[in-house]
Amino acid sequence: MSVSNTGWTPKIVAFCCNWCSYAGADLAGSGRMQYPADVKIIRVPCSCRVNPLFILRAFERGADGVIICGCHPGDCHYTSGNYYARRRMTMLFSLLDYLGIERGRTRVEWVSAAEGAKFAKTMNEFVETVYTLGENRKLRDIRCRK
Amino acid sequence: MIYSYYPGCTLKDRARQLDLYARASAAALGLELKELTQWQCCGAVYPAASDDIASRLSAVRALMNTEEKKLVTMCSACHHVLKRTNFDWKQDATFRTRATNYLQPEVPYDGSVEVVHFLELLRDEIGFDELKKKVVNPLTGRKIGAFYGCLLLRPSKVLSFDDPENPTIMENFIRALGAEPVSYPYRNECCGAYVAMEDQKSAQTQVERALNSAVAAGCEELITACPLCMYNLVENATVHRLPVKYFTELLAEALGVKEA
Amino acid sequence: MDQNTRFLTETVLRISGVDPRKCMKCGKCSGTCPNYDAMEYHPHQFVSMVENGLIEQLMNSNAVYLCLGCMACVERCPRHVAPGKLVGALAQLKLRKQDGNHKGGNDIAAMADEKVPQQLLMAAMRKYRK
Amino acid sequence: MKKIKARALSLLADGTVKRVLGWERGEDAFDCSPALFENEAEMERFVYGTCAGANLSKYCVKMGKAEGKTLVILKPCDTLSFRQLLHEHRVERDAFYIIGAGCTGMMDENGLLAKCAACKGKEFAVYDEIIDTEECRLPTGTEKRMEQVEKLENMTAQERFAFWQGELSRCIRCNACRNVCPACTCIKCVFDNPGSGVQSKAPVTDFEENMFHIIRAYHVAGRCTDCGECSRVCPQGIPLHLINRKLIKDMNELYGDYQAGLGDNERTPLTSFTKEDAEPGIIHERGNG
Amino acid sequence: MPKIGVFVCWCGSNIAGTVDVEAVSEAMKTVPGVVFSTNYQYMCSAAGQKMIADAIHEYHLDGIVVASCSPRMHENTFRKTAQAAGLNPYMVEIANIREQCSWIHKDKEEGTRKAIVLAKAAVAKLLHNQPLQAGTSAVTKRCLVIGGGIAGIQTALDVANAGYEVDIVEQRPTIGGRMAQLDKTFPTLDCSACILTPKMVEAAQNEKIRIISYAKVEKVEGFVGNFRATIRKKARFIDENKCTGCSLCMQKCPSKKGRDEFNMEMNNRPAIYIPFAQAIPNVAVIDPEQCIKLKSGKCGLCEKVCSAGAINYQQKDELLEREYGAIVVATGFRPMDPSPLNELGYAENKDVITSLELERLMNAAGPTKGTLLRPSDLKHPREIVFIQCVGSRCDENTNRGKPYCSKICCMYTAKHAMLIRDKYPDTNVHVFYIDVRTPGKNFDEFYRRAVEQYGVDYIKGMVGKVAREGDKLMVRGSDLINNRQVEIAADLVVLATAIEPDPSARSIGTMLTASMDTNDFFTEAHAKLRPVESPTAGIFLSGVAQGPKDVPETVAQASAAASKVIGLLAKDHLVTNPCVALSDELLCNGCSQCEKVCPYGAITYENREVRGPGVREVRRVARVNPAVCQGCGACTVTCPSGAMDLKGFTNQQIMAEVDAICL
Repeated sequence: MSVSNTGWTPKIVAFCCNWCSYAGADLAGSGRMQYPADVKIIRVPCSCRVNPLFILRAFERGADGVIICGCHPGDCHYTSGNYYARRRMTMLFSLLDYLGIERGRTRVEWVSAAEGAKFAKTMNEFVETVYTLGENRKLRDIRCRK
Repeated sequence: MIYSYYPGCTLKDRARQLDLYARASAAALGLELKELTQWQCCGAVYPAASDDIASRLSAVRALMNTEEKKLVTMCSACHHVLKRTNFDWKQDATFRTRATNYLQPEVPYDGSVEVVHFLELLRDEIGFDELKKKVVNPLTGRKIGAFYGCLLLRPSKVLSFDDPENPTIMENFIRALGAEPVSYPYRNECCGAYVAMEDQKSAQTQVERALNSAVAAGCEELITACPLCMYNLVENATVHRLPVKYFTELLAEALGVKEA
Repeated sequence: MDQNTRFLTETVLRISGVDPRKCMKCGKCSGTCPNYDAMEYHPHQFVSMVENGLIEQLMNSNAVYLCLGCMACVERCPRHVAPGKLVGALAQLKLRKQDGNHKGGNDIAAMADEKVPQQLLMAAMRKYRK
Repeated sequence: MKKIKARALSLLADGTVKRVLGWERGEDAFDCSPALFENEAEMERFVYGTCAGANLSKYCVKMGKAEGKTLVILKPCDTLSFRQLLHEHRVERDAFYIIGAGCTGMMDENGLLAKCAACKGKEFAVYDEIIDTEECRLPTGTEKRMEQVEKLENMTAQERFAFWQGELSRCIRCNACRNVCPACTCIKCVFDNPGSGVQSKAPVTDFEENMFHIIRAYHVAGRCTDCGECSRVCPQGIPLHLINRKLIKDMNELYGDYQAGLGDNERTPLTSFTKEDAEPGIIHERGNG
Repeated sequence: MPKIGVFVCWCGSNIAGTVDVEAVSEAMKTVPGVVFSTNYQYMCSAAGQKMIADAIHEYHLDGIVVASCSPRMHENTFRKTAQAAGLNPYMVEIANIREQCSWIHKDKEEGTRKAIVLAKAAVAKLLHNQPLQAGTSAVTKRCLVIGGGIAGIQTALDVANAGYEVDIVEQRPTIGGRMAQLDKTFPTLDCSACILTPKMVEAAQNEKIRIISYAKVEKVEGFVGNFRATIRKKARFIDENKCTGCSLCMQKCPSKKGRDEFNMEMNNRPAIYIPFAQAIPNVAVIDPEQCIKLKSGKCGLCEKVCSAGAINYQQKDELLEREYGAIVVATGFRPMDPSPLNELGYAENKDVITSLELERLMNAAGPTKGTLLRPSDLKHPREIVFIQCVGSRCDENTNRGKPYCSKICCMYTAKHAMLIRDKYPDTNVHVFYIDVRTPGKNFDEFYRRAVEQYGVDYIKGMVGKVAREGDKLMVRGSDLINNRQVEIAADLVVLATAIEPDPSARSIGTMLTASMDTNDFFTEAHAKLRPVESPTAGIFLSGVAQGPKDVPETVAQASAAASKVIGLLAKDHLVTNPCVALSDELLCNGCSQCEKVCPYGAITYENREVRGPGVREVRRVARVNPAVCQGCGACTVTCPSGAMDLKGFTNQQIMAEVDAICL
């Protein structure tokens, strides 16, 4: 999946909260659950630390998909962080959708520290979606002078 | 105030008194009950199946034909069916779409009608304290029990008529008319009318329980808002018996318009 | 569970909107049912039997017609299960079957005396025949 | 206009206020721009009329630091912006004397302003006195307000992309939208701050304008009163307010009706939450993909 | 440019099996800033750590990247290594090339490529790292216990016995709580007062404990180790120091219409009263709603008979300001009002009572002096029906009660049934139950004794209706085992009502920013491993405030909470996490948005003179209290100007990582 005939492989940034999702990713690793190497994880203390700037920056620098993972609602280590993140990301992704950016390039998923399998499954799904969408041209091109 | 009024088929026939006295009392209280120009049977029973659209259509028609903001009902059964159908209309998009497709109305029903029972009108719009002031013949000394039955109270979330387990609206009504309300535990249980034709014995059991409970508590007469309860409490009484009246008759009596 | 039973079970659950798995088997419904003694199967049994696919057994019982429809079990159920809705749905399902009518129009008219209110006759028409 | 001017003069005269923030007449009838008047003589140039579209709230942020009270004239929709600034402690209530001025809809050379076509009503969210003699002849356009947003939502993603590509490609990064926006009151904008990592003076990549407009909309989300100034001042005529309105529409639909500038300094939709909020996936279930 | 060293770990074959570690360390040598790069079999081993320390010295490294297993595993190890070698421990970054690389990929080339990217990202981040110092904050060595029931008393005693001062704030005029109202305790049938009152006395006599009764906590500010509480001590119109508790005033008081709260309002008490004989403090209180003197100015009888001169009609509420290092929530419970289940007739029938009311009816100090008489006509009940799970285990959609099991009802119902059968063998006792839940030491044996030895009639089923008929209560219910409906003509019906948190809990939770569940029970920091701590640092949970519990569990938890408090108060200073938010006052707009999203109340605003290039003015700016901030970062995203940043995870650090991954 991750090595294509054209040589293009998607670049995918995954922001994972330290307490649940990053631990979930570690668990996927200790369970030797495979997912594509295109996914690179950035550790943040909480999903509420993810600034829209980071996401746009990633797209600007050539990312093809960005996924944010946090604790399940109600389980946030900081009690309310993921609730804020949920609203923020809903708004940001809705706006990107409104600007005509493919919906499949952004995603939010709640992954607990116990859900290694869910983490791997989510990443496999997400990579596949981004793969079918192909290279992210729109976000880079939206202002391209005609 | 003008209210649309849905009498229902039974009030045009076997339960004429319920209707008659209601109109007389309403007039005495300055309430205008404007009968819907067109109405059919309410559907008689609220359907047991959520996919049963047809049984609720005539209730929807009545709601569509309502001109005023509030649709007043008198019969517990009609009230039950209309209020629940109206509730479904607001809550259940599938029902709304399918019923609209069936009826093809010129103007779609917007769900804005409020279905109110005449008792609710007395409580919420007139107020029992005000009602008390209008009483001409106080029913002093009479010990009257209210039989609520099931249709007015349940399901309580939809009907939101009164506390389903400890209702007081009819007791307050009786008190306003000058009589002594007698509360008894079985006033909110079922009279059994729906099985009266299938199995009279079942119906008799329910009636006996209710009457026994009422008599034990000291009731000397009963009032009801339901033609089914009326029929059953009278016709299927076995051991205990009590005179039963529609609440409107009692009201007309107290307002001095019974003979009019 | 065979195909037919599965279909019936799913239909009953769909049209009644009841989720029998919410039941904690406390027996409140049967404790509150006013017509308990007349019914062959009791409210709590309806919930458990539908969950176990014993639909035909329930449909062939007099119990579906002896439910008073008073909703006491619906109102008082602590688990929001509403057994009474199951009974009603089963009666409906029975009507929808071929030859499912419990009583014909003439039978109903014959049962009624002159004092029976119209509402009750209409209710019987609705409940006993298609 | 006469009443307002007379009242302003008397407040200046009796020393209640030190200066007046209003509008002055420019070259032609449509040229009516924000101005500061400090004495009776200067007040000669004062105008208020159907071309006083500019929202003066933003100027209050700076003016609030001046000595003595400033008289500011605010139209109903402007008061929302002012009140929002109060919530954010960007202005001090005591530093201003507010005349709420009745508004019959504002125009420019192209006719009625877009923001007035979707008028939010005649109520004043904050004022010291109201001078409102004329009846508002505009219908409040809340129902129509989202019409264009809905039109865009109903397009396909490709069409939307083409639309915005067409619009945003005209952006020249003049910052007029930012400078006029009463919600953009940062002492230093992230895009001007070398430490932020996103600073840019001249566009380096094609992406930067998009990033600017997306982030700007996001930063004012929940604080934007939909005053429409961004679109009004855009020299390229980019309908920037449609970006803000989309966010407003989403927030209203998902988190309950909210109007920035109303209420009692409550949290905005993005600084509050409920446990039952919709999951981000909800955007995939709506409209065209 | 800082000098960075990179250390690639093989982890035996765990990493080296799928990642060409040599290639990674070679590739890293070309990265700007990297002055040293190597690889080794086990970086976490003593030899590996020495290798790191040596390199730090030799190459004068400013920071290190260890490409190894998850930072959750060995970040601390390598931070200590760095620190020992003289490097700031926060100048260490870990590239997770095991769990998030070698273990999930099979292709070595691919794994190697990814490992290089991850290591580069770590270097990119590290280039923006700043040395961080963990701060410290002092600890006030005093503990506040909110609630003076058995939970609060036990916690207070344990903390006091360890040598620390404790204040108990109790809203009622006496400590003792619910346990003081109980007659006997299961499964031993000890007299509740006999085991509780000595503890109450012990608390009163302990010189480290201060009991502040008839009071409530009104405001709490501060953070772990440094709380400041405002306590309102309500006017009791009695000088506590003078009152001797002789109770003469109670006998003389002409107003006798106050409802006796201690006896569940089943009888009246005077306007001036001592809740019960063993009350602590044993001091009277005047109920201003009932006192004739306070209402009309006449009377004053109590003042005349009080030889101690303790009555003071002019007394006012008093506000106390106290400082604490730790706060224990022990707010307890009350029985739920069974009105939503009115088919059981509680509202209409005096002889339908709750179990706590029965406790009082059976207690020698209760309204019937311990003889079991039913409230309506004071006759001996001969037929008693108990109904369990009243208002417990209800679906949320029903509005009929609580979704949880109240845990204690099965056992106290068995206790009641047993005690009644023991004392009045001619009385029949029936218990309607759904399940009998007896998980506890000697619990099931106790329940079986009620059935086997005392002949209590347990009926599996529920009651649908309780209807008065004459002087009987007709109880109709299901008997599921016998497949029948039963009707019992009872004299007394006892409802085992659900317990719910005391209504004061919600506002206290808000005040403390201690999270609560939807039922208003306090949530614990970790359901399994930190059950007596709130997620909010410095707040501890004791007793039913956290969830339904019986007495021994409450006492155990109370002591556990105490041990956590002692662990905290024993420290002179607390080390704080240095990865906290920091506001750049030159950029701060003073808009308060960050303050609103902070779950810990760590952000405050103040007017301060701000100085910078070309700036010197007083501005309203945010200030983060580093001792309170937990470092979630919620504030950083809500800040439009980017003034708020999070140390250790700054905007620049994260964006550097993004860039490194994408380019």
